[in-house]
Amino acid sequence: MIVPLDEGVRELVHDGDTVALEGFTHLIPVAAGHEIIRQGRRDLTLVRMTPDVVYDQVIGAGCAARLVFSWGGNPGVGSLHRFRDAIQNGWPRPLEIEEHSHAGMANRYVAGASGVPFAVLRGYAGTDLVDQTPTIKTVECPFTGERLAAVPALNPDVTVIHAQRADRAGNVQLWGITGIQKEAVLAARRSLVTVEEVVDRLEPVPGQVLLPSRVVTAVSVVPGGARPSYAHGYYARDNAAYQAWDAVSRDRDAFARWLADEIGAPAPLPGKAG
Amino acid sequence: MIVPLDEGVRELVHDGDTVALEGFTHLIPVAAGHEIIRQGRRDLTLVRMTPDVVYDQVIGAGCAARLVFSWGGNPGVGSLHRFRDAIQNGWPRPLEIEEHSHAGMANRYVAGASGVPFAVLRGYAGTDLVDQTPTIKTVECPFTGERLAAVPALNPDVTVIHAQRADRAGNVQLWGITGIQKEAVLAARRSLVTVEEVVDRLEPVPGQVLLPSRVVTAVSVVPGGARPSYAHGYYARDNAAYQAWDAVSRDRDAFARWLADEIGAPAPLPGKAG
Amino acid sequence: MTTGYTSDEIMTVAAARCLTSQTACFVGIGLPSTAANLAVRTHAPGLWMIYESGTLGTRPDTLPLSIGDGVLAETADTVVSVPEVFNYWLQPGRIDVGFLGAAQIDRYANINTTVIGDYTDPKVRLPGAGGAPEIAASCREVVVIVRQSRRAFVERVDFVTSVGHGAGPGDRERLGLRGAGPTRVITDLGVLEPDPATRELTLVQVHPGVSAEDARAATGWDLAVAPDLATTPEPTPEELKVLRSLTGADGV
Amino acid sequence: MTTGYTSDEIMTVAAARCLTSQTACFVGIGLPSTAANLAVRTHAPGLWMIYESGTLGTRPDTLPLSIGDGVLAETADTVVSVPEVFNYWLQPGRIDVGFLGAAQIDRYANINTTVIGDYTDPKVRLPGAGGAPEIAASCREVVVIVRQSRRAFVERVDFVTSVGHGAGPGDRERLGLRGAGPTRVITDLGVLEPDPATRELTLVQVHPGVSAEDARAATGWDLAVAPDLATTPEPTPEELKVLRSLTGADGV
Repeated sequence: MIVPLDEGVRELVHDGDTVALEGFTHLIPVAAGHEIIRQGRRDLTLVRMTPDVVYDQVIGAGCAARLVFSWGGNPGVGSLHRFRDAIQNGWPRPLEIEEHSHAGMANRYVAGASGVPFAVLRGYAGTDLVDQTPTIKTVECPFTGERLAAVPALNPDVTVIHAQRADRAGNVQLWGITGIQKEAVLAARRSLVTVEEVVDRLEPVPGQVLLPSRVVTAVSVVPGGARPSYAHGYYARDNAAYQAWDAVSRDRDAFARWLADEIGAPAPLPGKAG
Repeated sequence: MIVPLDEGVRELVHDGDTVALEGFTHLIPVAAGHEIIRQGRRDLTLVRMTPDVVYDQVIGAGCAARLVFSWGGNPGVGSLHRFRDAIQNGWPRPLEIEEHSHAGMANRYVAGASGVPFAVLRGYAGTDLVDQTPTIKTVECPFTGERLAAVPALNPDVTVIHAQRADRAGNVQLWGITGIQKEAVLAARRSLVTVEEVVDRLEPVPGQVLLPSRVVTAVSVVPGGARPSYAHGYYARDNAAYQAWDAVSRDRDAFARWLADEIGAPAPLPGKAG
Repeated sequence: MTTGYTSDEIMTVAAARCLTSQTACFVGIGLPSTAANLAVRTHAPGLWMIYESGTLGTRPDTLPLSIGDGVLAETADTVVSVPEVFNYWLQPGRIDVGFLGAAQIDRYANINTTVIGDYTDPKVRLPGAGGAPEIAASCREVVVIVRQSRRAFVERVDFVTSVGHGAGPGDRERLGLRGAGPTRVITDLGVLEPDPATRELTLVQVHPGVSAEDARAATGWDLAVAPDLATTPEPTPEELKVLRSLTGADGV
Repeated sequence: MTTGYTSDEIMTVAAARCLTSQTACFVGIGLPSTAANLAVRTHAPGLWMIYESGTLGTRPDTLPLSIGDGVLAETADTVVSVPEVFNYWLQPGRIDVGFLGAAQIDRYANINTTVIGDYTDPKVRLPGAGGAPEIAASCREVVVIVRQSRRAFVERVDFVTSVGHGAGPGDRERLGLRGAGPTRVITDLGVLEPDPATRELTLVQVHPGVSAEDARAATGWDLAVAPDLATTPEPTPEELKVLRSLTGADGV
């Protein structure tokens, strides 16, 4: 249940998997993303509502073949340049995208967590997303005849999240902005949770989400594992690091140096297609 | 915002309204139900997942023309005899019913709270409810072709709940088993919340549901307003009262005496049809 | 302590023995709740109990009277909303065992808790479905606890509230029901299981002192009896002691 | 304190003035967040701010850099999940004003935040939709804040991420969009509003020192100008003081 991070990633994240590393600004599983790069995973389908710096890094390292998402940016700073380079120039490899809105992605996770094949929402009508994304369809209300948007359930092979605490049985507790993490874990076939600490007893906290151990495949203790994002009650967001990423990510060579220095990973091999 | 209970019921609950008094064993708005009887409301469509003793009383008093529900009983004791008398004998007036399962009712409230006309679930397949309840239909998944159950949104004219606390601005806080109350309030056009107490500041409590004042039409301070059910942190469930109700409710005369003694309401006039 | 026991007691003990540690169990109020609480205090300390009020992983220190007693919330791993317990926990098939009662049950373990007689002109109006239809549909398997009598064990239920094995083999699959359905029916006389081929409920076990004929006499159809009919092991003193402390029958 | 101000400052002040107390406002990060936080500290103390991270009724004491900074959770009336903020709050039309930015905006206030150039072979790939399509669909009205230039104000957006007024009158109704759509576009030059009849964005107000011709020159279509063109009242010293304390431009 409680395993070192490298073992957790090795056991649970496989080449070709659909992988969701979720976190809505808060509690982003950055250390786990770096371990995925370090282990050289390939052909991943990455899923996330808000792919940000860590996905920029995983994409830039050439681990991903596809991205399913609704907003890809460096929050509060600007664009993701490795993501851009992959989409605009196919570097280091082409990145296929499946693009939704937040409301659509949130409902896709809800459907996945609920064991139904699709979700219904008021969304997308009139937007050009409808033409580009085959996973946006419509469904008719059998009572009123209204037409609403339908999106298919998301069921990742593995969801990775970061949380404040777990107990020794593997029950996981997170609080603050809890985003979509509960649904992302419940929707997944497997789950890996990095935590700030393991405690004997999870004292209840206002606003907590508790994930019972039976929906958690493995827990890894990684203090600071969400940096440069933050862990409510543990450490603050390192806004300067997000701003600093902009310069690194704009330049392929600077990114290669970052990979070598920070991750100990080789520079990505360009041109390796899906 | 904060009004006496009699004023709250007078302003917000009208003859002919669709009214949900929700509570899942815990925090049942019993005092508000009694006030509805006292004010002699008529032709109500009552909605509740678990109509129990207070709905037995409202139905027995002749206030209701219809009941939308999924389980009508005296929890831990047995049947509801006023409910039975209405359905089996039309006394004091016929009671039309629209019957679902818990999963269906819960999803109907969720759809109502979400502003969509229907909800999708795996449910009802093969049951005889499908033949008796026109608000159970099927819908086809536009991605997989699977057929799932569809149920229409519930949007009561008014939802009434009981909660532990409100602040002076009308923000409402409840905790413990919170059931379907959030969705029932969000689904309703108006809402009335009876509370144990009003406080200056709502200190966060683990497991709390907070209903912002903008979705609460009125708050009434009614300490003990959930008795004989319970208010977590305030008082325990009066199991003996539930057991005692069985004898009162079995007999029309005993019930009429209860109405006179406990509510100050006249005996119901039999035979008054919908 | 007496070594005698009532027929309800051995029924509850037999039901408790169906549950194993680590199992996630969706618990109905009444006999199912008593049996589950007995199991967790005897051979299945890791049993993970869910009540439809949203209490996940609860371990009440006293037997709750209702599905939503305060003690269930106080001792739960977490309390979730009612939509969440049905949509996020029951519907996706996360629950191993659903524990149901019944007013009527038929040859194929279909369950009626809605109405005796005609739906629109009922002889006896019962509480209705509650969570049962989806518990019966979605749990990996279902255990039913019900006292055996010709009134309750009928050829055909007056109303199918919760689907057991429909009209026989292949029906659950045809309806898209993903769990295995009722795998055991525990009564005050013995234990019935669906025949693997016909899905018809078959007497496979009787409680001590009960004969197959007793069970057949209390059944409204021509009850099949397994050739290797077993006898329920006697309740142990420990089981009876714990059960009576739960129900208050120990006078404490 | 200086009485001068930048064009971004008057844009933010003009945007803040669109918000009234008691309004529920769905706030995007960046300029919308700055404007909403200015409003709540000046003329609209009862403004109820929602960020899509799930923080309802938040009152951050410093300007958040991201949509989910810790200060948003710490000062919120309550924090809900992301599905809940979209399904229970935005979708049913509970939000009065949605505050959006744009990379491109067209004559009918349709908004592009997805891509410049062709979707499958983009010139510039932008972050994408986020919450914007449903904010634009479901809020009672939408206010857009965007710096005015020919690059941003285009005849036709390269990609419709969020629908404004479609191709003109009746389009929102035809699409089933329930909010009124963009009612004001606040720029660093002035304020545009859709013409009541044609739905075409029309210059109704310029900031002090800006001419209608300046605005027309910064617009990629033949911009209509209201006959009774107003001028934005100067930012008050109080507005500028609060704004600069928020953005750190006061050097404190």
